[in-house]
Amino acid sequence: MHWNSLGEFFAMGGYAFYVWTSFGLTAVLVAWEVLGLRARRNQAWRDLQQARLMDQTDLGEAR
Amino acid sequence: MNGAWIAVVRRDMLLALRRRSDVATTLFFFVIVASLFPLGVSPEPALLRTLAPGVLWVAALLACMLSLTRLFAVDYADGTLEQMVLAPQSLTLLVLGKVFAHWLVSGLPVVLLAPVLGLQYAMPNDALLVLVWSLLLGTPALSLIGAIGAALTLGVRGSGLLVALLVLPLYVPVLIFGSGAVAASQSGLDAGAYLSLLGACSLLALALTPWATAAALRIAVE
Amino acid sequence: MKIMTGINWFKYSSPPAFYPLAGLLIPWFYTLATVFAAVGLYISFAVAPTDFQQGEAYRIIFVHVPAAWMSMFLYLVMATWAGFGLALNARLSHMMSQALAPTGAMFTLLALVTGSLWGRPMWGAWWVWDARLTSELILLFLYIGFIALQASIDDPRRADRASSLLALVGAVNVPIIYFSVKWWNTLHQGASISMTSAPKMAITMLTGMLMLALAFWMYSIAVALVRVRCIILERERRADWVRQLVEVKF
Amino acid sequence: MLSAQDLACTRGDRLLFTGINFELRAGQLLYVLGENGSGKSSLLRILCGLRSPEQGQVSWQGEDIRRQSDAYRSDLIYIGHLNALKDDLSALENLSISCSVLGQNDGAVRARAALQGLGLARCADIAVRNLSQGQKRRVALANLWLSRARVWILDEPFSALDTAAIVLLASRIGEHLAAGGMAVLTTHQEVVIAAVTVQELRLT
Repeated sequence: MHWNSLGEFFAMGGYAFYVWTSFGLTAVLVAWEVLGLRARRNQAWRDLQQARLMDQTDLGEAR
Repeated sequence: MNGAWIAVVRRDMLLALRRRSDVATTLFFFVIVASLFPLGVSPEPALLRTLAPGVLWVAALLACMLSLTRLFAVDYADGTLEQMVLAPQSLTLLVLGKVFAHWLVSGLPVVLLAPVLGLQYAMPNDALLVLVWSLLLGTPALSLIGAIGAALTLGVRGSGLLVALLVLPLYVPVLIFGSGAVAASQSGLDAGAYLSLLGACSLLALALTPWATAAALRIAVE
Repeated sequence: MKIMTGINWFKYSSPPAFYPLAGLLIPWFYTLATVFAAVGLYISFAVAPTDFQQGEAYRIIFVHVPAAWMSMFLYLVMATWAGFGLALNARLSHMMSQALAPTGAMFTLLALVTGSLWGRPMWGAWWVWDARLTSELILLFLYIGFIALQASIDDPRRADRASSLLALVGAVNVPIIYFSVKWWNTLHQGASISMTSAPKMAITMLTGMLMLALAFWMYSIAVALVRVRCIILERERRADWVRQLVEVKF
Repeated sequence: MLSAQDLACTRGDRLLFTGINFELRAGQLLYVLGENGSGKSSLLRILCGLRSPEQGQVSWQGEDIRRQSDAYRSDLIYIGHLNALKDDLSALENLSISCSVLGQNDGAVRARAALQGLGLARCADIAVRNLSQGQKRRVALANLWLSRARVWILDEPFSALDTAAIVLLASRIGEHLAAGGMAVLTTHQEVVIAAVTVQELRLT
C-alpha cells in the first residue's frame, strides 16, 4: 500500500475529481439500474395482482 | 423471372413521374442544406473548399434518407406490399427493384446535381469529378441500407425520425469513404483507395441488405 | 368475445421453465459480481503503482476499459440471442436480447464518460476524436436505435422480430464501422492524440482490469436475468402459470 | 388439397382462436363465419402464409406452406380488405403491372377484357383515384378474372359491391369451383354460390 494517509488517498495525486467522478458514476449507474429494476419488478407484480382481482370480479359476475 | 423485377421498377418510375413533387423535394432539400453552410460559416472560398466534401456528402446522405420513408409506406398502406410478399417471385428480387427505383428517383438526381453545388463551393474540377464518382458509388449503398430501416419502421408511429436513428449509424462508413475520397483528391492525393472501398461497401450492401429488407417486410406485413 | 379463462392456456415451453431457474441464478451472479469488483478495486487502488507519466489519473482505465469491452461484448451477445430468436422463432431469446440492451447502452455511456474524464487531465480536452471513443459513440447510437425501435412497435411479436433483425444488421456493420473510423482517424490526425498511448500493460494493471471486467460481466448477467423475468411477467400476463405465481405470492 | 392442422392465433396477448382443423379439396368452398374481431381476417392471412400461426400448420398438397416458398404462392390469390391499387395509375395499368409482377406477361390484353366483363370498360384508362369505392373494389376483384391460381382466399369480397356485381362475382366463383379450384371466403351477406360442397367454419 503506497497511500500513507487517507487524505492522500482521496486527493488521488491531484486528480481526485476525475478519478472519483469516474468510479462514482459507475456506482451511481449500477445502483440506478438495480433499483430501477426492483421498481419495475414490483410494478409488474402489482399489475398482475390487479389483473387477478379484476378477473375474480368478472368470474363473480359471470357465475 | 426478371419480368416481375422490371414491372416493379416500371411501376415505381411511372408513379414517380406522375408525382414529380417527390423527386423535387429530395433535390430542393439537397440544395438548401448545401447552401445553408456558406451562410452559417463564411463565404470565403478557401474555407468553403475544405468544408465542401463533408457538407455535400452529409447533405446528399440526408436527402437520400428523407425519401426512405416513402419507399414502402405507400405500398404498405394500399395493400400492394401484401401482394408483393405473396408473389411467386422471390421478395428479395422485388425489393431490389423497389430500391433501384428509389435510387433512380433520389440517388441519381443528387449525383447529377452535386457538381453544380460543388462549383458553389469553389471546388477544383478534378475534385468535382471525384465527387460525382464517389456519390455514384456511394448512393446505392445508402438506398440499400436505408431500405432496411424503412422496412423495419413500416406503419410505426414516428417512423420518419426512427428511420434516421436506425440508419445513420450504418451510414458512417459510406460517409467516411465518400467524403474522404473528395478530400483526398482536393489535397492532391489519389482517391483510388477510397473509391474502391466505397464500391466495396455498395457491393456488400447489394449482396446482404435485400435479404434483410425482405425479412423486415415479412415481419411488418404480418 | 368472452375471455377463455378456464382452459389451460397452451403450453409456453420455455418461459415457465426459465423463470424459476433465472430466479435461482440471480443471487449467485450478484455475489460473484461483488467479489470480483472488490478484488478488482483493491488491485486498482492498492496494488497498482503510481504511473510516472500520468500520476494517479490513469486509474480511470480500471473502469473505462472494462466498460468498453462490455459494451462491445454485450452487443454481440445481444445479436446472438437475436439470431437464435429469429432462427428458432423463440420468444424467450428475443426477450433475452431486449433484456441486455439497456445494460449494454449503460456500459457504452460509461465508457464514453470515463474516456472523456480520462482525456481531460491527460490531453486537456473533454472530447478526443480518438478512433475507439468515436466508435463507442456510434455503438451508443446503435443501442439507442435498438431500444427505440423495440419500444415504438406496439405488437410485442413484431417488436421482437424487428428489433432482433436490427441487432443482426447492426452486428454485421459494427466491424465495418470500427474499421472505417480507425481509417478515418489515422488519416486525419495521425496518432498524435490517441487513447492507445495508455501506459504499457503491467501485469497488475491487466489483472485489475480483468477482475473488473469479470465483475461487470457477472453483473450484466444478473441484471439481464432480473430484467428478462420482468419482461416475462409483463408479457405473459394471461398465461396460466403466471396466475399460479400470483396466487402463491398474494 | 389445402389443409389446416390445429391452428391457433393470438393478437397481442389475447387468444383469438385455437384448434382449427379443416381440409379443402378441389371444387370445395369454405365459409369462415364469426363476429367482427373474432379473427376471421387473421385466419385468412395465416392460410395464405402472410402471418405465421402461434401453433399448428397450414399445408398445401400435404406439405407445410412455410417450407415450399413459391410453389404454393403461384397457386394462390389473396384479396384482402385493401384493394392493392395505386391511385395515380389507371385501372388498366394497375392490373397489367400486377399481372407481370405475378409473372404472367400477357396482362394488358386480358386486363381490358376483364374490365369490360365487369362493366368498367369506359373507366379503364382514368386514374383509379377518380373511381368510386364500388368501382375500385371491382377493379381489385378483376384480378380473379385474370388469375390462374387454384386457391382463392377472399376477405369479404362482396362488401361495397352492388347487386349486379355480387351476382357477377358469385358466378365467377362458381365457375372457378366447377373448374376444380378452391375458395375460402368470409362474408356478411348471404350469397348463393353453386359449389360441390360448402364447408362452414365458425370462429367463436
